[in-house]
Amino acid sequence: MALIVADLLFSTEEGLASKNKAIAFSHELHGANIGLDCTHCHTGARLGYKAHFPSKQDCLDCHRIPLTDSAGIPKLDSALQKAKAMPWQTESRIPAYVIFHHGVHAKANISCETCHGSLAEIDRGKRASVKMGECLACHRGEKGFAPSATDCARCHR
Amino acid sequence: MDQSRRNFLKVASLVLGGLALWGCRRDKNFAPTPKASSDISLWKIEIKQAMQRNISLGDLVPIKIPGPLLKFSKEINRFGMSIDLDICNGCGECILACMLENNIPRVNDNEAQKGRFMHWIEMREGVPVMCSHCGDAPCEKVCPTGAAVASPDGMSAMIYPRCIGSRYCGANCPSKTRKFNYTDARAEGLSAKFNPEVPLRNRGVMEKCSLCVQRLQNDRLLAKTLGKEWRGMGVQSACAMACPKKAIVFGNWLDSESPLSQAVRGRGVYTLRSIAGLDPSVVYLVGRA
Amino acid sequence: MSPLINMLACLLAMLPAPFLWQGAMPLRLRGAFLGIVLLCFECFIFFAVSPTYSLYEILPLEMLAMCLCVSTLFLKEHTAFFAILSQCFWLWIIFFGTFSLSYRVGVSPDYIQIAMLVVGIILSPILSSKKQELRFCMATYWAGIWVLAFTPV
Amino acid sequence: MILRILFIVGLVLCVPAVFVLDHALTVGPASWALDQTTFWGTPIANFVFWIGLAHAGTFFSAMLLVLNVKWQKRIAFPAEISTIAALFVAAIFPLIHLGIPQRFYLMFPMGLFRHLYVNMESPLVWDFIAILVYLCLSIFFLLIHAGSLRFPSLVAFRRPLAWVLFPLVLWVHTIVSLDFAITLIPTWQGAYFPIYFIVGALFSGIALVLILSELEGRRLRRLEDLLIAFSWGLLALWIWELMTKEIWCPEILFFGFLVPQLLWIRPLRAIPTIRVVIAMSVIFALWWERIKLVMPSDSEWTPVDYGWIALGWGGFMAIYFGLRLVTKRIFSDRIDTISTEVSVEPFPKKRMALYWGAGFSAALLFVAWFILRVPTVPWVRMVPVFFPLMALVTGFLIVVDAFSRVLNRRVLFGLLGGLGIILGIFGGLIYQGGKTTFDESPTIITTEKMPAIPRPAEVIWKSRCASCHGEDGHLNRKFVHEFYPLPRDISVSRFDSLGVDSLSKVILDGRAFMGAYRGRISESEAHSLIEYMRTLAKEAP
Repeated sequence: MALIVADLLFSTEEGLASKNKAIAFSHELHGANIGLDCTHCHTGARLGYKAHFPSKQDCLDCHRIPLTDSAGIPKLDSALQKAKAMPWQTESRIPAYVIFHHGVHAKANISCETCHGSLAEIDRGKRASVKMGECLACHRGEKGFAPSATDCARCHR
Repeated sequence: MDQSRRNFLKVASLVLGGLALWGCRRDKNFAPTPKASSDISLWKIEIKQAMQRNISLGDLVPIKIPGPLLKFSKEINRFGMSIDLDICNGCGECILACMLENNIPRVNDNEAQKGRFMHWIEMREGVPVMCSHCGDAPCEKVCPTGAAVASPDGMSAMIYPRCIGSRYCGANCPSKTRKFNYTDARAEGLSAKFNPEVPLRNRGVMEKCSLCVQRLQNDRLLAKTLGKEWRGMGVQSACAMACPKKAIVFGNWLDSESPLSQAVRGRGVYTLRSIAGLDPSVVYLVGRA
Repeated sequence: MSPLINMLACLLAMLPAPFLWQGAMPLRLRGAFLGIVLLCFECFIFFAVSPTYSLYEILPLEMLAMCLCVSTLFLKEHTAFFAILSQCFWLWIIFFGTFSLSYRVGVSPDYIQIAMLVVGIILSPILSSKKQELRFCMATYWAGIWVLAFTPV
Repeated sequence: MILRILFIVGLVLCVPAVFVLDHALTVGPASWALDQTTFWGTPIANFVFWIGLAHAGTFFSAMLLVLNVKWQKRIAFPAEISTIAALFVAAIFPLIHLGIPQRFYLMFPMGLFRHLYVNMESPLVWDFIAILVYLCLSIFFLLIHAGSLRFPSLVAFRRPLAWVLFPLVLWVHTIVSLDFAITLIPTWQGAYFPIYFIVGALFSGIALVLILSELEGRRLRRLEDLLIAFSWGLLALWIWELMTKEIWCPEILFFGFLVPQLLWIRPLRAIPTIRVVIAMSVIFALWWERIKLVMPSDSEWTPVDYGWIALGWGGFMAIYFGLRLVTKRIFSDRIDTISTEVSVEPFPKKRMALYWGAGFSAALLFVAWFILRVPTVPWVRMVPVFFPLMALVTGFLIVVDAFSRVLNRRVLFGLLGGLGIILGIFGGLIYQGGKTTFDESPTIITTEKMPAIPRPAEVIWKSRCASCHGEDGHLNRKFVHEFYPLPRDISVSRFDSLGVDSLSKVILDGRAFMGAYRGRISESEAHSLIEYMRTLAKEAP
C-alpha cells in the first residue's frame, strides 16, 4: 500500500520552469503590428530543425531602449531586468524518432501560419498539430502544396 | 442445482485466485531501476565477448558493382559501403563506433549466453557483417505493417513505431543481420544515449544497420534548405570514420565522384552467397577485378 | 527437363486414371491407392527431372491433378462436377505454387496455363457429356495444357 | 458426465496457462525458446497446429455437405463447435508471438484510414484477414445450424453458406502455408506446401473429430477409413519433403503413419480406446511436425513452451465442452436429428448469383482502391485477400437474408444496427489512434545554443540580422523605420574601409544601437557573415 502511495506521489510530473506570468507576451503585437519576422525571435525556424525561443539577451536587443510611450513599459522593463537568462521553454511534441525540419519547410514557402495558426490563435494558446496523418496529407499534395516525399525514412529515424 | 452452484463456486474461486496472483506480479514494477551506466569500457568488454563467438561467414561470391535500384530507377542517389577485406584485420573498432553512434544497448548475461547481442555489425570469421541494404530486400516484402521499408536512396529503413515485432523480417533475412530487442535494455540500465540524434528502441522491435540514416538526413535537409543539389558528398557512416585502416568506405554508388565509387574501381566486388541475387548495397572488396 | 521426359510424365499421369474409381473399394484402400500413385509420380520426377527446374517441387502434384482430371472421364455420374473440382485442384497447385516461387526465384505464374484451366472449368459442364468423342476431346485438352505448360530450362 | 469432467479438466488446465501467458507477456519473446537464427518459435507452431485442427469442423459440416456425403450429419454439430473453439485458441498464439502485442491493430486494413497502408505483399496480412473472415463465417454457420432448430426454414441457407466456406477453409490453410513457402529459409520452402498443409490440417482435424465423436458415444467407421486414407496421402508428401529438402523425422512417420495403420486390423479397430489412442498419436505427430517445421534447430525449451500446450488444450477444452454442455442443455440432442431434414425448397440460383456478385464486386472495389492508393503493390499479390473479402460479403449477405426470413424486422435492424455501432466504435478508435507516444522523455526546446559546427552565414543572416538589416541588406523598413534609428546601408566601399576585424568586433560586441552577439554568434561565423554581407553588397543595385 505504502508503495502505491509512494508511486503516486513521486510519479507526478515535475512542472516545467514557470513562464513569466506577470506580463503576457503578445505575438500579435510583435509580429503583425511591427513587422517582425517569426525567425527573429524563434531562431532556427527558417533554417534549422527547431524553432528556438529567444533568450533574455535576444529580448534586450530591442528592449534596451524605450520603444513606445505605453504606460506598461516601465513595468515591462523591470520584469525584464528580473527575468531569467532563458525565460521560455517548452516540451517538443515531436517524438525522438521523428524529424521535422523547420528550415526545409520554410524554404518550400510554407508559412508558419500553415501549421501553427494565426498569431492571434497562437496568443490564445494554440499549438501546431503533430499528427502523422496531417503531415502525410500535405506531403501527398492534398492540402494545396506541391506533393513531397512520402517515403518513411525521410522523416523517421 | 447444487451441482451447478458448486461448479460456479469452484470456477469463481479459481478466477479470483488467479486474478489476485495476477495483481501481485505488478509488484515487480516497484523494483528499483538499475542505474544506467554510460561507461564505454563496458561496451568494449561486450564487444570482445561477442567477437569470441565463432560465427561462420559462408562463401563470398563475386557480384556486379551496384547500380541504380530497380524500384527507384530515377533516383540519383544510392548509398552504400564497401569493406576492403585486403585491409581489414577484424579489429572491431567499427562495432564500438556503431554502438556509440546508434545508442545500441548492451544485453544482459542471459541474452549474452544465448549469443543474442544487439550489435548491428557482427564479426564473422574476422569479417564485419552488417545489413547489406539489398535492393530487392526479402525483409521488406514480408513485413506486414511496412515497418521495414525501402528508401529511394538505397537504404532499407526501419520505422520503429510501426514495428509490431512479428519478426518475419528477421526470419526471412538470409544474412541474419537483423537484431530483435528481446529485452528492455533501458529498464535494465543497459542502454545509454550517447548520441542525442538517434532514438532509443523499445523492447519488441527489430533493428539493424541503418546506414547512419541520421547523418544522411541531417546533411540532406541542410543542403535542401540552402537550395543545393544533394549527392551525399562528405557524409560518412560511423564505422567508416572509425576504421583505423580506412577499410570501410561510405558513399553514393551513383556518383562517380564519390569515395565509394573510386574505392571500388578496379577491385573485385563480393558479397555473401546467400544474398548474392538480392542486389546488396554493402559489398566486400577482395583483390583486383 | 527435356521434352521427352515431359511427354513421358504426361502419359504416366494418365496411366492410373481408369483404375482410380473402379470397383467397390473401401475408402481406406482408395486413399492408400491414391497415396501410392502420388508416391510413384514423385519417384519418377525425382529420378527423371533435375531439381533446378523451376517447377520441380510441384510436378508430382500436377501429375496427380491431371490424373484426377482424366479419371473423371471414367465416372458414371457427376462427371462435370468432379471434372471441375479436379481442375480447380490443378489450378490451385499451379497458382499458389508459382505464387510462392515468385517470391523466391522470381518465376511469375504461367498465365496461359491458368487461362486454359479456367476455360476448361467453364467448358466442363458442356464437354463432359456421355459422348465418347467429347470425353476424348477433354483428355486431349488436358494433355495439351500439360504439354504447353512445359518451359525448357 | 464425461463432457462435464473434461470441461473441468479444461478449466484446470487454463490456470497454469494463464500464468504462463502472463509471464510470457510480461517478459516478452525472450521467455520462450528462440535462438540466434530462429525468430519464430513455439507460439507460431501451435498457431499452425490449432488452425489445422479448426479445419475439421468445416470439413465435416461444410465440405462434406456440399459433396452430398450423408453421414456427415451425425457429427456436424460438435465439429462446428470445435472449429470455433480451435479458432479462438489459434487466434491467441500470433498475438502472443508479437514483440508488441498491443500494436496488433497496425495489421488491420482499417489502418488505411490513418493514411497508413498495410503491406499487402506480406503473407501475415493475408493471414490476418483470412482468419478473421474464417472466424466470422464459422460463427455465422454455427448460428444458422443452431437457429435451424427453432426455425426449420433456415436449413435452406446451410448449403449456400457451405459453398462459401468450402473454398475459404482451403484458402485459409493455403495462406498459412504461404507464410513459410515464400521465404528464403531453405527448410521452410516448398511450392507444394499449400496442398501439404491442407492435407496435414485435415488429417489432424479428422483425428480430433474422431475423438470428439467417441466422446459423444458414436462410432463413425468412415472416420477411421479417412484417417488411413489421409495417412497415405501425407506419407507421400513427407517422402516428397525428404526428396526435395532431405528433411526426415522418424518419430513423425511412426506416430503419424505407422500407428494409424493399426486401423486395418479389424479386432483392434473395434476397441474404442485403441481408436482414441491412434487418433491422439496422429494429433501428436502433426503437432510435432509443426514444431519441427517452424523451429528446425534444437533450442532448449523453457516452461513457457510447455505452457502453450496447456494454453492450447485448456482453452480448447474449456470453450468446446462449455459450448457443448450449453447446447446440450438448450437443444438436448435434437440438433443432430434436425439437420438430417432436407430443405424443401432449393435456394434460388438467381439470389445466390446476386450475393456472389455483390461479394465479388465489393472485393474488386477494395482491391482497385488499394492499388490506386498504393500503386507499388503488384496486383497478383492482392489475390490472396481477394477471396476472403469476397467470402465475407457473400456470407454476410446470406446470413442477413436467412435471419430476415425468421426474425422480426425490428429485431433484425436492431441487431444490424448494434453490429454497425460496435464496428463503428472499433473503427473510430483505430482511426483516432493513440496519442503520440513518447518512448523517451520529450525534448525541451529552449534558446538556441551555439552549435559545434558553424552555421552557414546565410542561415544566421536570415534569422538574426535580416529583421533590421533586411534580407537583401537594405533595411527592413517596416520594423526599423518606426522603432529604431536607421542602421547604415551596407556597401562594398564601407566594407573595404572598415576591414574584417573591426566589422566582426561590431557583430560580436555591438555598437551604438546594435546589440552584442558574442555567445550567440561565434567568431568564425562572424567572419563568414562578413563574407556573406560582402556578396549581398555586391548584388545590391
